[in-house]
Amino acid sequence: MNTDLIFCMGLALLILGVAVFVVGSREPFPAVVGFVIFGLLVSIAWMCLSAPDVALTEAAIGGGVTGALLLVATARLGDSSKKGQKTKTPMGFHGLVILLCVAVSAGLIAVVLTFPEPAPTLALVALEPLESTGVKNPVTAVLLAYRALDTLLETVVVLLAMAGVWSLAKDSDWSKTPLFGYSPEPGGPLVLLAKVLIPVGVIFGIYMVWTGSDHPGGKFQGAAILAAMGILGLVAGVTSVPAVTNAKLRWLLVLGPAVFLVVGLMGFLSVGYFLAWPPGLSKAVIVLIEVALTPSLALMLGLLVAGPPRQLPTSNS
Amino acid sequence: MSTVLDLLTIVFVSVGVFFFVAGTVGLLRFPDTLTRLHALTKADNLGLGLIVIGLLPRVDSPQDALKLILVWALVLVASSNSSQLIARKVRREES
Amino acid sequence: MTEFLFVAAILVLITLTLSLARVLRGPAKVDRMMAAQLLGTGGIAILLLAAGSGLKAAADVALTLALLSALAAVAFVKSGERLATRTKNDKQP
Amino acid sequence: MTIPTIFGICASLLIGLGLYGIIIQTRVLRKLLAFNLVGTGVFLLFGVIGRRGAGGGLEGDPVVFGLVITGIVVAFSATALAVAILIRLHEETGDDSLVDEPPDEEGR
Repeated sequence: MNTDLIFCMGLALLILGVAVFVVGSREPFPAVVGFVIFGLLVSIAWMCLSAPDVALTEAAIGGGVTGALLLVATARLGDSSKKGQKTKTPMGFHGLVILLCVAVSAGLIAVVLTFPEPAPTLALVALEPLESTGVKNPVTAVLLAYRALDTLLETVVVLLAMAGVWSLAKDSDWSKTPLFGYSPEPGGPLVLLAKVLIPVGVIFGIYMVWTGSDHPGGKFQGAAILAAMGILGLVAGVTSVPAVTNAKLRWLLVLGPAVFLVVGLMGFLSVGYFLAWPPGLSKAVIVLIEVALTPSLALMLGLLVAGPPRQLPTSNS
Repeated sequence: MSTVLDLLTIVFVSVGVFFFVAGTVGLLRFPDTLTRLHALTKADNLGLGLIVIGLLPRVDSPQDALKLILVWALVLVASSNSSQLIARKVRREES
Repeated sequence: MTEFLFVAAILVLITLTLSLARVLRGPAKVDRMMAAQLLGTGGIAILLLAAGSGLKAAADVALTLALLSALAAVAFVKSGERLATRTKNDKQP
Repeated sequence: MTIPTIFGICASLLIGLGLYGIIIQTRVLRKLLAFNLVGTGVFLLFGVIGRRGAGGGLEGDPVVFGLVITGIVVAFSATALAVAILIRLHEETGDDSLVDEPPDEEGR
């Protein structure tokens, strides 16, 4: 048996083991730590499946940013719930649930084992017009050339989710800024960490966007890294977020989707379809959209983690 | 020449992996949190560093070599600082 | 040579499985978080080994993980502080 | 057994496991974690299909991988919104579970 096959089997078993722990652990905190590890392992699994673009997304969003979000959430929710601790699911119901889940898994495994040979694929169809776009990374080409509508709506979904988070603020806190949980504490290793990591992270995030049109990477991965650096700066107290009522912040948030939409509408004029790129200019248009989307997406993702605007918790009064 | 480089890779990567094993054993066997933290930082920094050195002869461009070294440097900064943060937290909780 | 790097990756994977025991057992939150840190570094090592065996993009994934590995630890350490100040406030009438 | 088959089985089991967590857990945060496990399982299953669709010199089907990237970002947004709602619920009611009957009067 090949070593890579053994490695993948071990990885798959480890992923399943961590997942059992995430579901089965008694306290919420260990479950969240398990979930962070789960994200890390899954991003390695994506590398095994030869999907580096997805692996980058999972590493940045699944492991890093989601981990920070959930760790802060568990701290705020506390360890034990007052209710629900003693409630027990009836045995019969429990058995039924297990039966259902086993049936779902078994059915899916049966599907996996009976996949058609040879596998159906859109790779050749997707490759065919790839040359005309001038973009060498096929995944980026799919996201912004053939499935641009998906990507446009996706950025709108992220924006709406962020607006939803903001709408949860108390009326009295509306003019405040989103905080990532607590008051920053100046000095110490945290500031050093922020000062070293943030510049490198920002450069790498921009590199990720820039390289994304020809190599694995892209705006989502880059924006997630930039967002993570923003959160790090927020926690260390070296960066701050303006109040949510700030006009500049709001303009920056809608800039990306707005540019995307306007460029998409221009397709009516040049080619005759919505989101159709003018021939010969495809790569320029795709790069323009990527560049315009990156700061907006980075802000949205970071603000999603930072939560609704809140009053600074007073620690000593 | 290439066999010498291959040997270099094998030696350094093996020692690096050994440090990971040692760090994990420390994490599992040491009696309290601070000594475990000690074991952990050794594994992080040395193990990864040796693996990076072992892989350097195998890269085919200076950029790739730089990337490997950058990864190590970032892990060094991140792990030493977060270890200190964690140690402070342990101290604060004990007092 | 690729075979050797895969064997090394398998060995690192085994150490990761072992350090998972610390995440399971705890006892303190700090212990679980530390074990998660070790798992993060191990994951980076595996990705670098993969990059060494020819999967070049793995180095970018490793770099991403290295940048973000500190974020979880920082969020953990700071969020505990936030909780402490809040419970202090809760006690006041 | 091939690499896609291994991860296909892994993904199938993740979906079942996550489903179990969604139904059995009483605390919302745990349900969210379980929901994300199901989501990851679905993405992995999709990725397996994409990997099998390798062709034309590509290592996988780029259409499928593109969809998965979109999915991961949207799943994160939904999770973040859910966490924000949950924290607000906890601030208002002091509770974060979906159990109806309070066993004591501590809640008010």
